[in-house]
Amino acid sequence: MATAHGDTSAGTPQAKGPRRARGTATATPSRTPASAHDLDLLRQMLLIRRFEERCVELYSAAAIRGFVHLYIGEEAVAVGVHQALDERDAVVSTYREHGHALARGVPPEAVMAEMYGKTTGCSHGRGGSMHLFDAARRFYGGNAIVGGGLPLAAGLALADRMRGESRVTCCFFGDGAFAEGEFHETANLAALWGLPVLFVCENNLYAMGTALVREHAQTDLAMRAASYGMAAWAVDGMDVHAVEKAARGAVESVRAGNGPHFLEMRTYRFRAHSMYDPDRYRSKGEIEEWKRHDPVTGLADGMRASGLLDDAAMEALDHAVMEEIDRAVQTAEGAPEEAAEDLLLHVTGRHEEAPS
Amino acid sequence: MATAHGDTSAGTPQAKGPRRARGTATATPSRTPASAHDLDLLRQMLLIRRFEERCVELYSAAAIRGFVHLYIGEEAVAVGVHQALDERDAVVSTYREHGHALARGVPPEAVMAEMYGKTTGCSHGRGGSMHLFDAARRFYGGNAIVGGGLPLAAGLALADRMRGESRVTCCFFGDGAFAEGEFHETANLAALWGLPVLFVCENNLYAMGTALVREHAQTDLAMRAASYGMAAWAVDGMDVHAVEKAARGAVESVRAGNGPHFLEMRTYRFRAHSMYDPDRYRSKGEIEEWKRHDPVTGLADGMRASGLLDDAAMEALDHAVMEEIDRAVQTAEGAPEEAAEDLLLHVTGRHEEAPS
Amino acid sequence: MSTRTRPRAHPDDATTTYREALREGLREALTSDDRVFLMGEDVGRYGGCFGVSLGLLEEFGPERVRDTPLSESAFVGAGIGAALAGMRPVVEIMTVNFSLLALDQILNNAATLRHMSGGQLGVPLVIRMTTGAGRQLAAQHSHSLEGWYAHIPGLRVLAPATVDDARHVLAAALADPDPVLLFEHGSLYNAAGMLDPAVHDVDLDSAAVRREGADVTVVAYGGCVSKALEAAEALAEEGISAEVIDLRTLRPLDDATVVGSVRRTHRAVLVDEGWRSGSLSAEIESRICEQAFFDLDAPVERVCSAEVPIPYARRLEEAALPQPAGIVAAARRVVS
Amino acid sequence: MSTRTRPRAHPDDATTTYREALREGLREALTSDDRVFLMGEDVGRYGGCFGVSLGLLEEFGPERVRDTPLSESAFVGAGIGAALAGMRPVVEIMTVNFSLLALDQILNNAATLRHMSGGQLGVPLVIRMTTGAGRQLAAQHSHSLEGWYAHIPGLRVLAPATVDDARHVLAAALADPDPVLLFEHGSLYNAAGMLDPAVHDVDLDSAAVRREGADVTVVAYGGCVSKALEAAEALAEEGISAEVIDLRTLRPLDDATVVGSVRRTHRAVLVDEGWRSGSLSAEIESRICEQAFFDLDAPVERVCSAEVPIPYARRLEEAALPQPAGIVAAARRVVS
Ligand SMILES: Cc1ncc(C[n+]2csc(CCOP(=O)(O)OP(=O)(O)O)c2C)c(N)n1
Ligand SMILES: Cc1ncc(C[n+]2csc(CCOP(=O)(O)OP(=O)(O)O)c2C)c(N)n1
Ligand SMILES: [Mg+2]
Ligand SMILES: [Mg+2]
Repeated sequence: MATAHGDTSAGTPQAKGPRRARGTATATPSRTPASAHDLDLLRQMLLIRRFEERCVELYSAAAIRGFVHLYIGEEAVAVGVHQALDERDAVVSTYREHGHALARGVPPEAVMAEMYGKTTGCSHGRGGSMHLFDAARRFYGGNAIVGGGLPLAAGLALADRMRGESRVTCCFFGDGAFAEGEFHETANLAALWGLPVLFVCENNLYAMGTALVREHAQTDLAMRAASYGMAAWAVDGMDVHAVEKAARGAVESVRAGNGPHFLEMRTYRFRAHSMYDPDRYRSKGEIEEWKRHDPVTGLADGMRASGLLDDAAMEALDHAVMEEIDRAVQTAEGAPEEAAEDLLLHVTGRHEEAPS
Repeated sequence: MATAHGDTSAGTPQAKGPRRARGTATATPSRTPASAHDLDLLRQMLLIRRFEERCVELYSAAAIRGFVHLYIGEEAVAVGVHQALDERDAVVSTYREHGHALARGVPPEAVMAEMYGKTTGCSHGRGGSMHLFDAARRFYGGNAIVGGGLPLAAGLALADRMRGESRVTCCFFGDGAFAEGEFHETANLAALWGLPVLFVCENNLYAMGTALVREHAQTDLAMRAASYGMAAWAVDGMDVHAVEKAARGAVESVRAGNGPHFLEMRTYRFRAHSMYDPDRYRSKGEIEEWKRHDPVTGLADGMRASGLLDDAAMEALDHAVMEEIDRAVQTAEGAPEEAAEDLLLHVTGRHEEAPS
Repeated sequence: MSTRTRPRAHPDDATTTYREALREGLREALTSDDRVFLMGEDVGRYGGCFGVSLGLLEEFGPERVRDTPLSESAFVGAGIGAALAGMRPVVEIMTVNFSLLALDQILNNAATLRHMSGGQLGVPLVIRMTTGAGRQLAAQHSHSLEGWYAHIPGLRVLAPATVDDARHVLAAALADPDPVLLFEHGSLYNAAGMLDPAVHDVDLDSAAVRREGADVTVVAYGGCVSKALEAAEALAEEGISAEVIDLRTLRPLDDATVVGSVRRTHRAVLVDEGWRSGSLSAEIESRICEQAFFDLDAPVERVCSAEVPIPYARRLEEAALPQPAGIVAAARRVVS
Repeated sequence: MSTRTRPRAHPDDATTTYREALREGLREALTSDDRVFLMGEDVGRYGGCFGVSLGLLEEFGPERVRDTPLSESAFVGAGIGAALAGMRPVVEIMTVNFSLLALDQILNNAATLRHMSGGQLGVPLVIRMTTGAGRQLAAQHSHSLEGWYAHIPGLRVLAPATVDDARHVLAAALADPDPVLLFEHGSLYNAAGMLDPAVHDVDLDSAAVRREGADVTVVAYGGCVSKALEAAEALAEEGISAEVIDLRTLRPLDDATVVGSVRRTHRAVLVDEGWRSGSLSAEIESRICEQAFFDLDAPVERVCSAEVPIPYARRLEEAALPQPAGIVAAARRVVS
């Protein structure tokens, strides 16, 4: 699968279990998800899916602007990983972050209003799609510089280590970010100092239009992360149960003081890199093939098969989710814009005024 | 040895042969050095040693200035590696570069005059100790930003690859540089594109005052380099024959089109990091222990044992080397300084004048 | 995005976009000099993050149109190395925002190797990047750092603002034996104009007077030139005759043209998308005040970006950036 | 190097060096606030590349005095993250020359997170670095890039030039809820002076008048302040009374003090070790010309570094940098 995942000409996804690569972590506990839990996972993934679909419409209508990067296809990663995190933990994200924010519990209203550039947005309209923040939920954004969030995560974790807090900082980043020097510096620092960081590499096989094999001389990212002396696995990122299980194991071990862990989430984005991208660099066939492993329908089908879900329940769920998103759009549309006179707010904290 | 080399508290050097780490290169040919060759190796190492010792005196006398980093203890690396390189190849170096420059054949006069800041210096006095250049010998300097030379090496090699030249670019850098993101970006690029680069990591166990174990979570640098998918060995950098052998094998393979190779030269600097460094961070005992593996005396002792060298020959060699250095100092002292009016030369090539 | 699907300017099409003009320049360079190659993130299969190099991979192949990994420091440095070895690399950094990751290579190697080596080495490298704000891309994607680069001895810094300049600037840049930085303002890619068939090259040494005038000199560059022209139009209706100068070359600065104009108009307004404090406009103002001190009838006015990370919300972003109305107001102040 | 072997100022010793003053500031901060820690390359076992933190590892232990790997981007970014989490990190970047490798973190995270998050986050981080030339360290180790950092909204940029400022600046910087950059000029570490027992803090908002005068205002900062004072001394002998202002805070600029002085003297000479084009001095000149236009009797003069990578050879380096003689000559020109 490493090869299939790496070789885009033969980009056929296959189911795969978590693979332990040169890691040293303790075994991850296997849990049988209860039906309520599965329903919740499904609801969360569906919320992200529908939210992103609505973004497509709103972007086309020019209601939201800037660069918008959708998470469709990768929902299992954000939702699965967040099962293992709790309130005290911190999350550092990327520009492809709607899913991370929603899974973290940032209200859809706040995310949507942010993209509308409204004061009720989770960054007061100053950040937009790429810069969602929620300090109360320890959601540290939103970084549009590829790799730029990684050192922050090490620092958040360092603070926890120095204060003896048993908190975990989870940092999401892409396969492209893995090529930036900043990843390597941060991986070394975190491993050297034993910092409580969970590195979640969302390997969706592409960095914009550049396929993994043209980005990396050696495409087995988990193996390479392990060369820093940290525990590292590859995980089927299209299977929310596999993600949850791997994340629980890793988070438990990080929290227990075993230093940073690295999870390579093998996933795929179904949509273009951003709303701006004409998506010419990969074949329709490859995308269709991956869609057969859609994490949302995958979970739903599994639940149906075990009798945990039927058409009516699915419809009700979808309906509820759509209503939530409708409400988010409505409140965002109705919310006030920040006044131009307030432009210089939040530049410094000392005087809350512009420097001379 | 990996551990002994990595663990500075037990920094006891041991003889060790080249170790193949996850590499794919063809076997290196074993050559029995002729006595003339050994004498030449000894002469070159001695030249560097005496040159550096003279630098200590000249620095104390304030005849040479700036930051000066000595190569004493590491002579076998520069001299051994250069046996495998020829005229067409290129060399990219660091600030600890006197040894590289001399081994490359840059005349001692030109190096010395450079440190005197004279027009006859190999950089016309504009570079100083950290910025030796010799375009004719394809010696591309001299870089005082740790890791800063690595991407240049990839670019020089890229040019060769695009033009179908079977030339090798050899890049020296330290164990500290291996921690900088720039190394990782360059290693990936070179491996991905199969560039003819020979990475020579001079692992002298310290980056300034920071010991290897406090610099790297995983101290087996050759193994880590191999994780980029390039051939990588560790070599006893105190043994000029081992260095030469490893370098010949690697250069041959690079030249044959097998992509970049990485050699971790396990060595030690006998002097402080720079003339400015009070050298408080390591024990005298550790230094003394390593001095028992002095590459110069090591080779000389071996030659004596095989009857290739006696006291008279050694004295004659030393005398010749000292004379060469005396001449270099004399000509440097007598050489002219660049006029202050010429300050703005060499800023741009288009007009050879200052921008407005 | 219709322009992105049209890989070359149609000969029967009267106008050319800035994007197409840049592409034609690249195509010409790749065709006429086999030392030239293009390298950067997504310049190949994707066609360039803003579509400038669309079709060039197919035309020139992957050796000469090279997609690089995300590693700004390594591939810019590799461009420097290849230039040292006699190639003529054109390196694209997607945007100026990411160029910071390569700034050490640009400052400490590209700009410095000639001098440090006592004139032995040269780095004939061209680096292209998109710059500027105005598209609601928020704080990390809206920088305008041309002024920083214009501070560095050893570099030439160009900011083509017209279709003609975009078309011909690359050939001029490649003829330079030293590193040249090309700043392409993101708002210009879709700007269309007629290519002047009489223009075959760009004079790298001179600023261009884009509109003549007698009452006030308005100096701008890159994405602000059109704003300055728009303001001049409005001022003309009020009877104020503004001369608009497009700096075009940010280093070395053609202060002779600027100062010469101010000597005639006695007044100057400087437009700069950089944050006001420490912007390039401060250097221009200083040169005017040093060289035309006794000719000035009023303090120079600067219209710059507000000193705030550029916010996402449209209204805030607009308020943060120089706008024609602000230029008009400043011009009114200096002539009053 | 005798100062390097003396870990603390002796109470019976009349003078303190700049290095010792900085160290005392660090010791005080580490003692009084357990959120404070020091991190950077070789700050611990080596004692700091210029000996500033010598002895602090032994005193405060490796958790609070942290040697980092060579990885400027990672450890500066880690400082930002720790500050976000409520710590008060003091990050040392050995020299400004290496800070370019962390510039993305400083600009796009440290300076920007407060604004991008709509005021939710703050980054109370202090970054110290050595700056400047004058010790024959050649092109890559002689930068003076304070002006670049002073361009960035969201940062405070300080350049202590005296032993008193060095002693007290850190406490003031740590009290700031935003990132503060401290530039320590390499030529100052061995400078010795009496600590003024009456001084207990540094006023971050004000420039300091280091010498009063009536004929010309000389503005300098960091390593150039002593050169300006030396020039003022020489000018006094010629009967020219120079007022010397030490900017001290480079962002935000205290232009009120500068402009107020120029309104009295009607003349200004600006000293800046940055390359002339685009240096901080251009911003200061612009503000003077904008705010005191009708008070100026002569064009402002700038004494800056020549536009050349700083060469190694002593004579060339001296010619490249601002020197007292050049300041004197400029002052003579403006008063003539
Ligand atoms: C330093 C930097 N370089 C380039 C870009 C432009 N860019 C934005 S996203 C992206 C691809 C990143 O790929 P990956 O890390 O795999 O994340 P994905 O988008 O696939 O989730 C690029 C090149 C950037 N934002 N930052
Ligand atoms: C980017 C950068 N950071 C820091 C420094 C300061 N510095 C100079 S040499 C050095 C240690 C480098 O160690 P290593 O790479 O092992 O080489 P060695 O000196 O041991 O040969 C440091 C930290 C620098 N020159 N460049
Ligand atoms: Mg990706
Ligand atoms: Mg070392």
